[in-house]
Amino acid sequence: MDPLWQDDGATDRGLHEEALVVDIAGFEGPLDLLLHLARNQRVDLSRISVLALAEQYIAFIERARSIRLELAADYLVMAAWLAFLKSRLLIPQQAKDEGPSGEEMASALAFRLKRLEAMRDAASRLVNRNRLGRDVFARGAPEHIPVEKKSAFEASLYDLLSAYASLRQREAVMQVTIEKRQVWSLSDARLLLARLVGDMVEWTALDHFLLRYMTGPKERATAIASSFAASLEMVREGRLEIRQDGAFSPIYLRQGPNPLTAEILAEMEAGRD
Amino acid sequence: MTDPQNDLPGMRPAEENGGAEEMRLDARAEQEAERIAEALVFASAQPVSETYIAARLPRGADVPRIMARLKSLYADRGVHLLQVADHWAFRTAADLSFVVQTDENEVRKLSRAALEVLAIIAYHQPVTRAEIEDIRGVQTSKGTIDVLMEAGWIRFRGRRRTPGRPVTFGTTRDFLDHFGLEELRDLPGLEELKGAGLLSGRIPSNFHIPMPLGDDDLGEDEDPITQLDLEELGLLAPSGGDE
Amino acid sequence: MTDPQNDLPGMRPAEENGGAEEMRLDARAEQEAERIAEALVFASAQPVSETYIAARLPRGADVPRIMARLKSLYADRGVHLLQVADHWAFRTAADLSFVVQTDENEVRKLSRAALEVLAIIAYHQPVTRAEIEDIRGVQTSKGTIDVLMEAGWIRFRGRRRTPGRPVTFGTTRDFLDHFGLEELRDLPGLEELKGAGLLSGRIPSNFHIPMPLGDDDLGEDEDPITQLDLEELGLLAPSGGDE
Repeated sequence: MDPLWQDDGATDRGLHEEALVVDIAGFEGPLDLLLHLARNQRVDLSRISVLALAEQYIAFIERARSIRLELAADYLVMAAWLAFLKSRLLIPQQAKDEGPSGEEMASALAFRLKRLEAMRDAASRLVNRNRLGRDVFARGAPEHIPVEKKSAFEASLYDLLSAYASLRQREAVMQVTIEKRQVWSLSDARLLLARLVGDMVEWTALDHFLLRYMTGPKERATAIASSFAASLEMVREGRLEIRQDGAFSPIYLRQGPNPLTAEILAEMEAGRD
Repeated sequence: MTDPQNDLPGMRPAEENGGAEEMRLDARAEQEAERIAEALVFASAQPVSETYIAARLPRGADVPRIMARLKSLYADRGVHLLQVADHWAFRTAADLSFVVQTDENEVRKLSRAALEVLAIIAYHQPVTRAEIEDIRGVQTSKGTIDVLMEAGWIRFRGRRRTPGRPVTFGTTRDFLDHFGLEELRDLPGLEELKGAGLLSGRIPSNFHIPMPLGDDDLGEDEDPITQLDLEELGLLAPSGGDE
Repeated sequence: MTDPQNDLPGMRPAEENGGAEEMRLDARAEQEAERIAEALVFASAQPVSETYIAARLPRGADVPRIMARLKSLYADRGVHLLQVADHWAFRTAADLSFVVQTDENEVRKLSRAALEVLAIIAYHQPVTRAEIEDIRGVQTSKGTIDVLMEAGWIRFRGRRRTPGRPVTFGTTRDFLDHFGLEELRDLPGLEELKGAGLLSGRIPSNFHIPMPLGDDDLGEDEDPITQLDLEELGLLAPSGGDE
């Protein structure tokens, strides 16, 4: 059978049961890492312990942080979300807090893992089919090319658009580029978070988890300041609502009247880096 | 260009035999039509469309029927006639790959990411980039999309009628041809995936996982906690009666 | 590579039936050998030698006999198996060459320059040649414009009411058809280009992508182009008759 991945995936991907080597280089993002951890539970994905999974993931991230490994924001946001999920699963829900139940969040996660795994399987079945040029061959000495007489010239929409985009991009790069910020902005985090969680329809106390995973102790003060500003901005846009019951009590967030759609999200992300 | 109808013997329309009934080809003409279709498809390395074939056959030729006949004629041969969407192509029989393969023919190796994106586009099309990223949980690099575009396997399909009108991706006929699929419905496991709700953005209503951690799912290095343990730890009052 | 002989059923050498006589294939094995020869000739870019075929057939296969049989099998078909010296190749039956050899106009790939100019015209229309050059930063050769005109994708739209009254370019209906667009508004804008990964995020805030002006709308400073203009520009021969 043809090796499925060019980089020969699983074997050199850092994680083995015994030695939980902290190396995220081989992983395609947090979901991939989670899926790998879930597979180590050696059970059908619909029977995994989401709680155990969350703990393993968090432990993994903590370890990476302790040896000061640079982790991409995606991994940290996932850690924050899983920590939140864990608290939801362990602490009985309070009546006033109507956020999604731990069970709902867990099954959302399990669904995403299962869906990703299904696509992986589909990809491997696809790539192992009889492929043209490998298993099955076309006429080696074609005598003619059938031309539907639409045009004597060929170009796809993709050719056209990429030609235009790279032309304009060339023109644009002469301008200044903005220096990368030192601190996670909350809007960054919120975007990534929204992508992970989907819509937060109900009041959700997330800041606590976000701050814990998104920042180191040195940056915390600036992170709080900039993230507060960012969240106010989002409230003003109607993307978000904020609630706090008293000084120093948790800050609750939920979707505003003008929520982020997946598409707006994609645009904002595209503009982010 | 000359009208093929006049160049081929036996292809007189049925009217000539009296009657204004629909034209049909007689047996000999049908045989000629078959030869033409065969030659057209055989001559080309790319799949040839039914419209292209039809335009070169005498009027009244039943292209689907002719192609079906040709297909069965070649079913046991070393070369097969395959359908790709509404196109046709001759390809060597898959069971002979070991003899036909040479060292020269190399198939493009796809990166893990590219393969995953390709599968997502194939199974979920039309699909936007945001949706692909939602499924994979990571951003898709421009390079990945480029590789698939350059291979000619994916294309822009259109634009979603939602705010922002995002561009949607889909697969091409070359994709079908490359992976030996007659149509998208032949994608392996498509029906099961659909049935399991795994091709949707939402959690299917029948999707359940046992939550929270079931009592029996203990780690290997873990013993079940007992009533006695709890009492011992002072977490429960010693059970004396019925509460 | 494994020896094909062991992979194919029915290819036991004749010795097994006793006797030290020359190996021969049984009927089924012969049929397999025929399929292999067929596939080999089909997939090869050059005519294939009998030695090449023999090397890939089970020992004992009588190549000349197999090829002769294949040849007669194809004798009435739309494709013939031909022998040239001791090489074999498939060719369209001579009496059908007219179907295959019609419109030999090759499809040409549009050059990078032409693609860029076409894209600028599409997005920035109505646009003059000077403006195109300003965006691309290089002169546009007449050939490039000609190619796009010939493809039928661009047209003269009007004339700018500025000194010299330069001609403005726009795209045609054929352009929309070819690229699968319903209307010019379907051209992806800034956000969609970013969303599709074609523009990276690192672009200045004053960067914008114009919304092309629809077909029938003339720019404010634009006059429609007339027959007279075209003649004056030497683009049309002076009209004498109805033509």
